[in-house]
Amino acid sequence: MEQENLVEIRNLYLNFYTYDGVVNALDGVELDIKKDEILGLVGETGCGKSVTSLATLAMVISPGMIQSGQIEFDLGKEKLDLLNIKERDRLKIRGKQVAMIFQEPRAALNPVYTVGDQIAEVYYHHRKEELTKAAISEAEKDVKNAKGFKRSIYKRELSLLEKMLKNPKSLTVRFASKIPILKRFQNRIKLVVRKDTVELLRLLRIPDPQRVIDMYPHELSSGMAQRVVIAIALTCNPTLLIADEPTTNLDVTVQMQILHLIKELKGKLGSSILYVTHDLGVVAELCERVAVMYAGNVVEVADVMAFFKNPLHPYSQALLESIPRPGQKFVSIPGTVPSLVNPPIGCRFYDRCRYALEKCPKVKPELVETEKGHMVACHLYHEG
Amino acid sequence: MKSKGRFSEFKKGMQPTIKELKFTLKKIRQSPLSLIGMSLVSFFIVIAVLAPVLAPPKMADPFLIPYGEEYVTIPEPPSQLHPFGTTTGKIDLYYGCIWGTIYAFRLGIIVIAAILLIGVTLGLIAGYYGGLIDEVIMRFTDIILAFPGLILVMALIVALSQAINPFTGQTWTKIDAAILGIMLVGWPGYTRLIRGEVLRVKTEDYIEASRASGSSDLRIMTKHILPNAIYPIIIVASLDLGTMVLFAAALSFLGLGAPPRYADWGQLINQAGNWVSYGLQYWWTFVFPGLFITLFCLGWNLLGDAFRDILDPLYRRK
Amino acid sequence: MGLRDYIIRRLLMVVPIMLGVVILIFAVMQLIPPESRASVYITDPHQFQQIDIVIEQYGLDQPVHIQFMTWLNQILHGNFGYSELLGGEPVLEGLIKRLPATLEIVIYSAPLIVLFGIWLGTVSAVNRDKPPDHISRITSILGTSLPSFFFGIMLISIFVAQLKWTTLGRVTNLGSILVQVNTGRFHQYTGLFTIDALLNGNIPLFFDALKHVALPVLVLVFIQSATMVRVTRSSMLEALSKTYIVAARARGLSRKEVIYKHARRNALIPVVTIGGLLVGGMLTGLTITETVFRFGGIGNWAAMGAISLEVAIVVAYAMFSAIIFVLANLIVDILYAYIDPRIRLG
Amino acid sequence: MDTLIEVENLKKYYPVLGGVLRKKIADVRAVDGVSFKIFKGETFGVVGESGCGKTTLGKTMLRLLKANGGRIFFNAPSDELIEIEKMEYAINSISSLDSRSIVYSPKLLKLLKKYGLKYLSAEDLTKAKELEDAMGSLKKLDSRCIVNSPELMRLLREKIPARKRYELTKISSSTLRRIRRHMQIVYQDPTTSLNPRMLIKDIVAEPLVAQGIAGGRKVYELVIDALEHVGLSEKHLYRYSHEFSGGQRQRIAVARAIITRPRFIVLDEPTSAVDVSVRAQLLDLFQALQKDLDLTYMFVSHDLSIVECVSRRVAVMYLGKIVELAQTEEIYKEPLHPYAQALFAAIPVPDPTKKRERPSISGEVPSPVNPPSGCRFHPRCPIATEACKRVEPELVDVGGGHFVACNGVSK
Repeated sequence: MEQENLVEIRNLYLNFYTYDGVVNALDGVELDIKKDEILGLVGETGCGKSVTSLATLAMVISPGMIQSGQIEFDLGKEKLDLLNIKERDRLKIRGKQVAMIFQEPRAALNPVYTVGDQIAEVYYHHRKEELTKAAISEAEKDVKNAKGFKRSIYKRELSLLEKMLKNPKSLTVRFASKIPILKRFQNRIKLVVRKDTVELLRLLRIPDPQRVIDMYPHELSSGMAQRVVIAIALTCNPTLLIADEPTTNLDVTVQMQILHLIKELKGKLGSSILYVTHDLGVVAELCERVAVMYAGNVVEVADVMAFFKNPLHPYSQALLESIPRPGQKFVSIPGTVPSLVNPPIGCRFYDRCRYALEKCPKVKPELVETEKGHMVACHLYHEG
Repeated sequence: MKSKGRFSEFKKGMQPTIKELKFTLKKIRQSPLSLIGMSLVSFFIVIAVLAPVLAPPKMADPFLIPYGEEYVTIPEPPSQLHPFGTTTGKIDLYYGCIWGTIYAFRLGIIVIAAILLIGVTLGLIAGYYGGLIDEVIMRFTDIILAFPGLILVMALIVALSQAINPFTGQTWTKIDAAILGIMLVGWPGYTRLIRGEVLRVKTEDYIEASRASGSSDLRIMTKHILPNAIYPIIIVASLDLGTMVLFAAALSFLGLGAPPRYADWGQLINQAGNWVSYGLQYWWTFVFPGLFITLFCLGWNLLGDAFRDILDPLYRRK
Repeated sequence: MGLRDYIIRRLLMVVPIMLGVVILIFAVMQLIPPESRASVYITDPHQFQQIDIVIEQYGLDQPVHIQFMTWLNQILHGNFGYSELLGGEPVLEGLIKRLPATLEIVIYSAPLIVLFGIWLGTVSAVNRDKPPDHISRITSILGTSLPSFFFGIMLISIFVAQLKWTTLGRVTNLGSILVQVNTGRFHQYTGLFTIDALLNGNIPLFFDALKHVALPVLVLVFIQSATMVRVTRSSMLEALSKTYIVAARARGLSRKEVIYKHARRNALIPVVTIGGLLVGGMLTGLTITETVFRFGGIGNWAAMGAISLEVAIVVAYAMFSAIIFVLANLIVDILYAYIDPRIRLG
Repeated sequence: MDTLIEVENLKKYYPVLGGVLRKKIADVRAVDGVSFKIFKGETFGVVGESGCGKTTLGKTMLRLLKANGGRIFFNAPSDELIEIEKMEYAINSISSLDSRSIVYSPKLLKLLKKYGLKYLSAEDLTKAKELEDAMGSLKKLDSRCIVNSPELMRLLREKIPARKRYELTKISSSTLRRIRRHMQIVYQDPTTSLNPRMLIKDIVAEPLVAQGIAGGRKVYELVIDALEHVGLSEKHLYRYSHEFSGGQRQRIAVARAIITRPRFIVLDEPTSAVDVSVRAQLLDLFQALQKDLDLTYMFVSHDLSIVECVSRRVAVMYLGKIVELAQTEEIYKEPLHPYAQALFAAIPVPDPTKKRERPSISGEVPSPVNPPSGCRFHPRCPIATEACKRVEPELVDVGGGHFVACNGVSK
């Protein structure tokens, strides 16, 4: 069964402008993320996997800059090239359609806001209308049930909420939300958010969510913090979840818990996941397809089964061989990763490759499909 | 033969240092602000070196500004004879500004050297050994730092100028008292700074690795901690070289530093105070010495700022 | 629990520091011969003619520890000595009398320094290595390099002497106001002319006082906000490089929200710590600025006292500024612990 | 089997300060009563999750941290043995000597006399005496050179005590500094374990210089020798550590560790900071060095699959305690302690065909400040009983050197 592509990254070039020179961090990256799959993105430190994952959101950390390329995102109704739209429109996609979780969960949470504040922020940002509607229906109920003075208060709150729904930037609303007593009409929204947040935390198996919601990030263990980061990512039921090494700094038993959780949530929410990692064990455990990166290039894309059984690219082969196995000799990849300031013109793996051909240092291999669903960028498999 | 071998080894050993130095100079060249700072400081160094030529001293103490035979109260505007004009008492501003440069360097270097010596030693000891020694040293710095620096120095000057200086056998001159006072209020800041650095460096693995290698405390302190903790202090010292001169000038301006007719920029501005009420009519009396102080401090501040960026190892390694 | 312990601990630390301050001042006083330091004990101008009696009365020829206890007793009872040359009044009285003038400068310059410093620092960090950053860095470096007395003199020669916009001192015609005060037509509620003028409904006087205070405030703000700019900039840059900023952007927050909601709140926590430094800088700056503008506040008074070697004034001023400084640092530390949840709850 | 190190009931607590006066209010029990032996020539693996005390254990064993209780015995080579090895090294490095040459060494003479070896004839001794007089003017000659007779050395080796047992928890700091050369440590992250402001030549030479083992030209030779052992060379001497890649930096750290020819090295997560492709190179290096230099390792790591490949025996730690200790194959195939079971089951296997639904234990490691009563694992343990909350299980041998600390298993 062939699934449609959710994201198509084409020819993505990205440079970092450092004091030592221009680093070609991404050199024509090609990557598809299908709907409803877990794609593992594997590679060593500095291969560009984290940069790629951020770039999928059209984001770069300074001093980086996207040079060229396309990031086509299928929104169902329409396809958007994230690099070709206004920043304002991108803001609507980030966090709502695509969410991200990070390697260091406690660093990804702002230390001066509580867990609840940080989750609520995303709610307000992307789902204000929905929340207002929910609050209005609550208020309507109250208006019906209450009598006398209370009723008039509820009525005023209701009218303010309705005004807010119609035009959140209107002067009345902005004025009312600053005045201490009038401000209370927003409490309804806050209550709705709090209820939803607690639900969400419960979904992530966070014990005692009513208490956790008022905690600051430094009070959480790293496993718990990672759950909170995932919770923030899931507030808007994103179609794509980008996970940048989310379990690398966690203990194995906690890593197991988080992996289980991700698998389970994926089943529930039906979103795609781009899982960045350097741990082939995690890939085998979790992913359906895998993409291997080396020095700014995607060198191989395959189904997990095919990849572990029959890796095609010499780098993938070496990577799999270098996994230590008891009773066997350790195998390593000779040489080092080339500097990306002045990278080789041809294949970037050339000088470490045991099958290097004559044309390898001269011509850059393209990513070509050799078997169904198995793509590789290596001259060994190309005609001619 | 042997000595040549040793020399080539020394040369090899120096190579990385030279490389780092070249790198530093390259970085300075790349930033316009640090370039300005560098040129300002060089400019003042040249003036200081050439002072005896630019303004030949006429009295036994070259820091005493020569003045005309007849006492003229009204300042004279810049002329051939007095390029920067004169101030009260026919005092030559040009001479004052030039020799003021040497004086500023002398004061800044003496004060900073003394502060560095005391501050770094005590900070290193406090940070490395911790415990009671640390407590005693740090509480003492707390007490001195409980005063705004200028005010404690003012009090000291008032006290010392009525006390006997054991070196001269007379009461302290205000200028000596000022230098002593600036040293006294200056070192605690350095002690605190280096102590913090030592505490940071102390937790690094390479310190423990050195202990695992059997190093003594002294070796760890001098070979590992000090080289890794000193850079922020060097930056602050280069910034402070200007600040300390400014400090002394402020005291002179208040009348608590150099005596009248002394080649000190602050003192010259103090003298100019009488002519300010005439507006810009006697502008040279305060503009020239003021410019000298400002540019001197600006030079060191820009240079220190550049050092701050360049010597930051994180920035370097990128 | 953690915060309460911290506050108690911090409060307890004030005691040894204050004791140390008193001992240090006493030690400095010991450098001075008894005849000169007798003025620190004198309560009545006639005693200046009978210094020997004063020395005997307060035990200035006794062993050091006894002298110290005597002096401690005196200052705890509010006796800081008598000023012979300046004003001819008890020192404590002189200090209190001149405090409003100083406060008048402080209440205008302190908020301006903080606001201006934070604003410029933020602008600088947000536009790193762009023209606004260069301008702000140059401004702050100039602020640290330009001597306040030189800056002040320049302003006086241009605005006071040349353009005659205003005069030195606190108001143009102090005499007429003092007459009004004595005749009860002008109430001195606070001693601050700008505020009192408003309370008395004397609008011209308000503007006049404001004009007089403007130049000293300008000097202080320009010089003192430099540190604020620098610290805000670097702490803002650090905050902006944190992962949670990337995370916030990845959640779809706009640049403005990220900067002002996520980065600035974190960046301002370390900025609080230089509040203490700022108070120290203000005390130093006031001493010089008031002297330049002849503003008649405590800084001006202390500088004049120092020149005329009035030990009592200098001692009282040093004590006063140490107390202010220590208290400021205390408040800053507690505030810092309070606003940073990592300390408050950890 | 030869025991190299013996640890008895070792404890290391860190104080937790608090209250108004910053007094100690509690302890972090990083290592809380641990006993085991490490045999000569083996690699002893220690695994556990963060905060279990494995790194603290390694550092406390080298007395880089002071223990709060318990004892550590270290069987270091005797001073005599060191002396003989030094001489042998000296003799081997003088190629012009043949087996008949006699070179003078007062230290060897002293040893020979002390152990009553009359191997040298009276004639030889006179000759040696003559030489002794002649030596006075030849100061340049190395005084450590000696009769080049392997036979004599062998006999001497038999006579002298080969080892001396030090109680590391008791010895004075000067003795400690003297025997530091026999035990070394390699840290997790070479970027922080190498002084950024020191040249490689000084970093590697530090143990020699700091302990006064060698000086001058000798240091230079030994440094190059050590660098060559780890696959670096003379051309790397005059560089700073930041000029190297992560793998090379770790090699430099290893060179520093082996330069004094130690007997025991603690490898504290030595491969955690490097990439997979480099990891294998380092592991290879460790094994080669172990063979060449007769080393004993304690391999501390959270990466269970690596420990499986390198260690002969493995100890699993949980909250400052060893919960299980056995031969590697045994413990990986059939762990007995419920925590060890959960831990080994949680390793992701790089083989998608072996995807199995494994039970994962709930919760996270509790704080070591107030560890749970009884068995520390009981709040997370699937087979915990009421008794586990009260009774702290002891580490007992369940047969064949397989130790377990579990109330459920030992019964």
